[in-house]
Amino acid sequence: MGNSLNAWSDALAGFYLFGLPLGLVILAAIPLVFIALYSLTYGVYGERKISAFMQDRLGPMEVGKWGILQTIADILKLLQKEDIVPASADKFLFVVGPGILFVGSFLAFAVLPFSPAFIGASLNVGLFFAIGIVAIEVVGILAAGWGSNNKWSLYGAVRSVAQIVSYEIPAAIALLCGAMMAGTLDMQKITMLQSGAYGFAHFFLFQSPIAWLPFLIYFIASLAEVNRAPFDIPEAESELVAGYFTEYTGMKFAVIFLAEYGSMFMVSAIISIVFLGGWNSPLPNIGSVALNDWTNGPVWGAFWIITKGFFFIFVQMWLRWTLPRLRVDQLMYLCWKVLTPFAFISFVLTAIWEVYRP
Amino acid sequence: MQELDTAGLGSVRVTRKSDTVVILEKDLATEQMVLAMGPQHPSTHGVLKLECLTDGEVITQAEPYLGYLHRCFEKCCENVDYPAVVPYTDRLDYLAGMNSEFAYAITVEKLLDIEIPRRVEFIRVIVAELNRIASHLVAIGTYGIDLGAFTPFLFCFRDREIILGLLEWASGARMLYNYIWVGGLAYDVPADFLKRVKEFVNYFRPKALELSELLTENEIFVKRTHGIGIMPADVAINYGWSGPMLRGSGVKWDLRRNDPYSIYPELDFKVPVPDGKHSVIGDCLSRHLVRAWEMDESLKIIEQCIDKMPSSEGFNSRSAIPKRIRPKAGEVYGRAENPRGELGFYIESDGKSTKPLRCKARSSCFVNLSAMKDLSKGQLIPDLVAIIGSIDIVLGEVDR
Amino acid sequence: MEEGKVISQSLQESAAAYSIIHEKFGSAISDLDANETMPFFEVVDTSLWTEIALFMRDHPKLKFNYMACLTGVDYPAEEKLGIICNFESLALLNHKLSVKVKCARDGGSIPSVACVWHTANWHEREAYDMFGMTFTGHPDPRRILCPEDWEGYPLRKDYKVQDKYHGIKVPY
Amino acid sequence: MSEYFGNIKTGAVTIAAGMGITLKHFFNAIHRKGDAGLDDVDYFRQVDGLCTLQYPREVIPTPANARYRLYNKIEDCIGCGQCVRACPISCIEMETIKVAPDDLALCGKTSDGQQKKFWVPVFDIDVAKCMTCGICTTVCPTECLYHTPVADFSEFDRSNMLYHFGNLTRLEAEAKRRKLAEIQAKALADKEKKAAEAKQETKDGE
Repeated sequence: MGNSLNAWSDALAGFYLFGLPLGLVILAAIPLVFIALYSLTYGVYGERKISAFMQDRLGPMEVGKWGILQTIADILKLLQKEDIVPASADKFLFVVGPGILFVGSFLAFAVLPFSPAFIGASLNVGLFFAIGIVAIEVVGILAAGWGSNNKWSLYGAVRSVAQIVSYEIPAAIALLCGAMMAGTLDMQKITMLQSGAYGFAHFFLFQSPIAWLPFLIYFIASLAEVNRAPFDIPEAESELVAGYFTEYTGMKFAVIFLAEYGSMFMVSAIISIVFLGGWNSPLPNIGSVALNDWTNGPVWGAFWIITKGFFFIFVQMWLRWTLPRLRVDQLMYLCWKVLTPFAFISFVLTAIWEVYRP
Repeated sequence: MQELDTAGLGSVRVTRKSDTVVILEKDLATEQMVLAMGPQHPSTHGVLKLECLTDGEVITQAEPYLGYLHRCFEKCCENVDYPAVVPYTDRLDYLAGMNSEFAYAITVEKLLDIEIPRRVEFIRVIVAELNRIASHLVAIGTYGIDLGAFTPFLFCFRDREIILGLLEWASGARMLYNYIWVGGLAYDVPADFLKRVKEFVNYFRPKALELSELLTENEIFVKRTHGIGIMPADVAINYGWSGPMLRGSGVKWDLRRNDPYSIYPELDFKVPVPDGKHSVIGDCLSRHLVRAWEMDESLKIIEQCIDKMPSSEGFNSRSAIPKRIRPKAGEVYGRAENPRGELGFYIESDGKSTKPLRCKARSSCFVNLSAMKDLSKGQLIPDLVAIIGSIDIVLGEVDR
Repeated sequence: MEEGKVISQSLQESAAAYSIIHEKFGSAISDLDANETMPFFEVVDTSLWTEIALFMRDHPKLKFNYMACLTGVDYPAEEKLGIICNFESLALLNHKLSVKVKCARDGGSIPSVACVWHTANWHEREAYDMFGMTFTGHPDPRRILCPEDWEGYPLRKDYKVQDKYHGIKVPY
Repeated sequence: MSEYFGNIKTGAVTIAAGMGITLKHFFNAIHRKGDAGLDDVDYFRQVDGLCTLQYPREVIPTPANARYRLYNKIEDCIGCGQCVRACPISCIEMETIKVAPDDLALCGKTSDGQQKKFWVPVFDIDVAKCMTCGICTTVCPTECLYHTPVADFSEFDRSNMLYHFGNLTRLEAEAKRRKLAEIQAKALADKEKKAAEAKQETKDGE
C-alpha cells in the first residue's frame, strides 16, 4: 500500500509540459477549486438554508430551483461592486490583508490527505504544519483590521488575534494526543493507522477510552480558531458591526468569506483525520459482507473525508444558530481555565494509556 | 518605589538607588479612544448615538445623543383635535401602539370625566395585553440578537406575527392601530376574535417555554447577562425608572396594580419581581426575566378577560364617545403601564378649544435611557450592548 | 371644591402632603389647587425651588422619591414660561403632588433640580430645548432633541420655524 | 471547585438542550405552514413548520376590515369637506363648485338618495402621506371614503401616489365654474338692480 499511497499526486507532480511544472499547478489548483466550489454550494448556500430551516424560514428561494443559484448571483453581484479602498486606509495592508488570510487557510490544504492516493505534499510533519500555518491567518486579520483605519475593524482584529493565538494551545495539545496515539505527524500515516476491517472501531476516537476528551477540546478550540459562533467575537455583528472586515467590499470581501469557509473545512478535515480516520470508511466488514473493503479506495476516500468534513461544518453551523456569543473575558476563561487544563490532563492520560495499553 | 506620571506618556514605576533613578516597569503610553457607536449601529435599536470614551475595551464614559428620530409629537398635538392625537400616539412606541393609545385615552377620559362601557374596557385590556406580549417578544428577541443568538429572534417574530395578525383583524392595521379612541373603540372586535385569541394563548404557552429553554436558560446567555449593569432600587427610582426596568431592580411597582386604571383591579395577576435566586437583583438578566415572566402574566390576564367579557348584545363601541371633545379648562397627568414602563401624558386644556393647549408625553424609554451614562461606566463594549438591549429602548418613544 | 362633592382619597393625601410643605415654606408657595385630576401648587419664590425639592424628597412624611414627569409650558398671556413636575412617593407613601414653577418669558431661569432627582436631568434639558428657559445649576445644560445650532424654541406658542438649516429647506 | 465543574455541567446541558430544539426545527422543515388568514377557523390547526411565505406569490390574506389604501367612491361624495378638515396631516385636497340649479339632476344623487349639491372637480389623496388612521372615513357622512384592504401599492414614481378622484375634467370644471359665475353675477346684478330700484322708489317717494 505504501507505494500506491500518494500515487496520483506524485504522478501529477512529475507532469511537465514544455518544461513547465504544469502538474504542480494543477495539484495546487485542485484544493483551490474545491474550496471555491464547496464555499459556493455548501458553505454559503448550505449555511443560509440550514439557518433558515432551524429558524422556521424558507431561506433563499428565488434564484433557481430552491434558490440553488443564489450564491452565484451573489458572487456576480460582488464582482460588479465597486472595490472601495477607504481614503484614510493604509492601502498596502488593506489590500494585502485578505490575500494573507486566504493563503493562510489555503496552505493547510497542502497537507490534507484527500484520498489514499492524493495529498498535496506528504510532509512528515504534516500535522505540525497544519497547526502552524493557521497562525498566518492572524497576520492577515491584523493587516485587514489595522489597514482599514476603522475603530471597529481594529477592535475586531485585536480580539481575533488574542483569540486565535490563545486557542492554538489547547488545540495543539489536543491534536498531540492524536499524534501520540499514531506515533507520527504525517497526516497520511495517521490516516492509514486508522484503517482496518472493523471500520469505525479503528478510529482513534474509539481506540482509547479518553480520546473523546481531546476530540471535544479540539472541536471547541477549532471553533474559536476559525471565528465561528459562539466564539465569533472578532466579527460580532451586534457589537463590532462586522469586525475586521467592516470596510471591505466587492471581491476583497468575497475573498475573506472564501478564506473563512476554507478554514472551516480545514479544521473539520483535520479533526476527522486525527480522530475519525480521515478517508477511511467507517463501515465495518460483517462476515462475508465486506462493507469496509467495498467502500475503500481513492475515490471512496475522497468521498469519506469530504463527508466527514461536511458533517463537522454542519455541527459548526448548528452551534452558530443555537448559541449566543461569549464575551472576551469569558472566551479567555474558557481557553485558559477550562480547555487548556483539560487538554493537559488528556495529554497525560493518553500518554499513560499508550504506555500501559492492554 | 513610586509612580511618576510622565505627562501622558504612560506611567513609569521607578525606584531610587542612592542618586540614580532605576526604572522598574514602564507602561506603554496609551490614549483613550473616542468610539462613536451609532446612530447607524446594529445594536443601538434604532438611531441612538453613544459617544463612548474607551480605554481598550473598557468604556470610561458613554454619552447618549438623541433626537435623530424627533418628529415633533408635542407640537403636532397642539395643532390637531383631541381624537386626532391618537394616531400620533401609535407612533411613539411603535412596538406597543395599543398601550400608547390606551394611556392617551384614559388621560383624556380623566379630564373629560366620562364613563366607559364595560365591554370596551375588556377589549381594551385584551388588545393592550396582546400588544404587551408582542412588544416583549421583540424585546427578548432583539436581546438575543444583541448577545449573538439569532434563532430566538426569529421564533419571537414568528409568534409576534400572529399577534399582529390578530390586532390587524381587530383594528384594521398591523402596527399603527388608531383603535382605542377617547371614550371608546373604533370598532367592536370581529365575531370570532375572542375564540382565536384563546387559541393563541394555548398555542403560545409551549412556544414561550421553548423560547425560554433556547435562550433564557442557556448558560452562555446567563453568563453574559448575570451581574451586568446592576441598578440598585433606590437609584432606579431616583432615575425615574418604571416598568420592567424598575421591577428588575426588585421594586414591586406596577401601575396596573398600584395606580389601577380600567378593569385591572378585577383581574388576578402577579407582578413579577426577581427573587435574587436566578440573577443578581437589578442586573440585565433580572430585567430580561421580568419581561419573560410578564408575558406569562399577560396571557393570564387575557384568559380572564375573555371569560369575563360582557356580551356584545346592543353594544356600540362608540356609544360613549363625545360628539366634540372639548374638555373643561384644567390639567391632567394620566399614565398607564406600557411594556417599557410608565407612559404618561400631561394634557392642559384651556376649556375653549378642541385642541390641547399642551400635550406632553412622558416616555418611559426616554427616562430609562437617561441612566445609560451611569450604567455604562467601566463596562466592556459587549456589556454595553447587553445593557442597551436590556433597557429595551424604542427610539420612536425616546425622541418622540 | 364644590360643596358636598366627595373628595377622593388621593386628593386628601395630596392635601396632607401639601400642608407639611406649606408649614415649612409658608408664603413661598401658593395655595393648593385641589382639583381631582392633578392637584398642584405653585412655587412663588422660585429661588427656593431646589430647597423645596430637597425637602419634598427627604422629609420622612413626604418622601417624594419619584419624579414622574417634568413638563415645560409656555404661558404667553402671563409673559411667562413654566415647568410642571409630577411627584410621587413610589412604593413608600404612595401619595402624589404636582408643582408648578414659573419664570419670565425672556431670559428667565429656574433653579435646576437635577441634583435631587436624576429624572430631572434630561427633562430639564428637554424643557430648555423646547422653551428656552435656563436651569441654573444644571450639570449639562445642552439641547437634547434639537440640534445644538437650531434657532428658536419650537414649543413656544409664537415659534416661527427657520427657513433653512445648513442649506436644507425646513418648512414642510 | 464544585462551582467550576457545576458551571461546565450546566453549560453542557443547556447547550445540548438548545441544540436539541434547533435540530428539532431543522428536521421539522419538511413541513410548511399554510397561508390561512387569522379569520380562518383552522388557523391554529395548521401544521408547525416553515412559517414564511414567498411574498408576491403567496400572501396571507388581509382581513376584510383592514385599513390600507384610501379610496373615494366619488359618485357618493357630496363634497362636504369634512374629511379635509379631519385629516391630521392634510393629505386630502378638495375643490368644490356649487351645482347650478338646472344641473342638479345632472349631478345626481348619492346611493342613499341624498341630492348632491357640489361638483367635486378636485379630490386628490396623497396616499404617500396618508397614515391610514381612518379618521377621515369616520367623519364621512355618506361613507363614500373608505380604506380598502389593498396593502401593497408601491410605485416607482412618487407622483403616481397622488390619486385623483375628481368627477369633472378641467375643462368641464372650468365650464361649470363659468356657468356658476354667470348665474351668480346675474343674481347679483338682479339684486343690485332691485336695490337700485328700491332706492329710486324711496327717492321718488321723498
